[in-house]
Amino acid sequence: MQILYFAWVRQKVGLGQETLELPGDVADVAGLMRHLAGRSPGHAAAFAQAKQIRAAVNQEFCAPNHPLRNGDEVAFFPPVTGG
Amino acid sequence: MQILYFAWVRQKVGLGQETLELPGDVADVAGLMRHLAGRSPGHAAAFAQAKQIRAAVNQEFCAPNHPLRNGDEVAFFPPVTGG
Amino acid sequence: MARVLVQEACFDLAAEQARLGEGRVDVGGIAAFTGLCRADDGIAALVLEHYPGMTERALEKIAAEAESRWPLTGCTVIHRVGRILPGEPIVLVLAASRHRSAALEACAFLIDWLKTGAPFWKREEFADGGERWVEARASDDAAAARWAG
Amino acid sequence: MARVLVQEACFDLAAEQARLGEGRVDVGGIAAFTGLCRADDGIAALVLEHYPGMTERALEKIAAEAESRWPLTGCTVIHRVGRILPGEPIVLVLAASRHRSAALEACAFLIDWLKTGAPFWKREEFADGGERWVEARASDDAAAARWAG
Repeated sequence: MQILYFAWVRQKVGLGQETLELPGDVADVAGLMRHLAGRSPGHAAAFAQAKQIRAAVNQEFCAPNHPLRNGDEVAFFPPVTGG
Repeated sequence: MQILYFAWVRQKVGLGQETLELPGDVADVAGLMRHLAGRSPGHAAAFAQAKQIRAAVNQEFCAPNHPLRNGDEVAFFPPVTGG
Repeated sequence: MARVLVQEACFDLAAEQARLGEGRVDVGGIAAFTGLCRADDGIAALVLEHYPGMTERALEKIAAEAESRWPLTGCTVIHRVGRILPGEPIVLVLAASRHRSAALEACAFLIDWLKTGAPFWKREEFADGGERWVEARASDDAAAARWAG
Repeated sequence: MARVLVQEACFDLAAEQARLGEGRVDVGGIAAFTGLCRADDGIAALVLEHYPGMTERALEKIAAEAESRWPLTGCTVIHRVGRILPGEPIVLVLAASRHRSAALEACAFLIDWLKTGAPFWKREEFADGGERWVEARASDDAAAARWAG
């Protein structure tokens, strides 16, 4: 699956995007966040502020309990501030 | 005093403006309308629809019971339709 | 101090908007409303009559009221008079502020209020030579009344 | 069908407004909102990041929602990305309709909604070299919530 990061999440992780296989024990967005937090100190720093992170699955805003499949495009970012 | 007419009031009266002395028995805007109605058939036709006519005294919208003085500028017109 | 104009000529939206932002960096939003002449029921033209002197005073009062209600960095009201063809603009209202809500609300207030509070009258001319004075609408009174008090 | 653009370049308000009226005589009003970059707290520039693909989809969805709520003859949303200097425009929203209230309300809806419903993020750059991500504001959520349901 494709993982995308934006704004300060991108800066802390140190990557704009990465590709990985959905781990067998990850069922939803919240589970993926816990999994990603273990990948590097940068990931850990970003996902330490999990409550301030929003997610989109396949380009739609999603709640933490949104289920995931391996082909999904998942993005993590702070609350939006456009306009 | 200066009397001004606008829109269909002007068309019915047949004049854009006229000057007259405030009659002694006219105390307010409603009284002036009754007085003006007697000046010509055109005036009569215009002021026959008195309820559809609005007034301004010295360029401020006024109610029919607004008192008048001889130096006033008084205008009669239909409800406004700008914008 | 608001910019208020009553004129026969058309106006330039971009130039008017630029005036409100020119040389300043404290404007966060500019709301604009342009009223246009529609060709309803075979209208060939609108003829706008007004009360010279009182019109400008009424528009200045309306603009001053908007400036007292919202923290505007500027506002502009331009109303055309004379003969206006379908598709042409009739009126332009602009309100600028640090914050979008003030700009948007002041713009809506200005156009609602000037529909019922400024001495303009519209006459419709039809292709067949007929004409009709536009009648005031209760919906315009209701829109203006929203802002009362 | 709404016109939705995400671009680095500046936009042309007059040209965009003209598109909405061009060749038609059934448009009674066009409401426009332009959001501008302020120089608050010594901001030297704003840098706008977005989520390519999702952004356009989100804006198209917001515009379609406006078109389903109000009888619009057209609407336009243009949002800039990249580096924007104080005084420059960031976003333009236009809504056109037969009636002014629909145009004004749809315009306010579009700007309120895109502030909370489209994936853009603003970073402030300061004259001293510092930078800060703009935080989402509760007032923006409240403004968007007005239109819910």
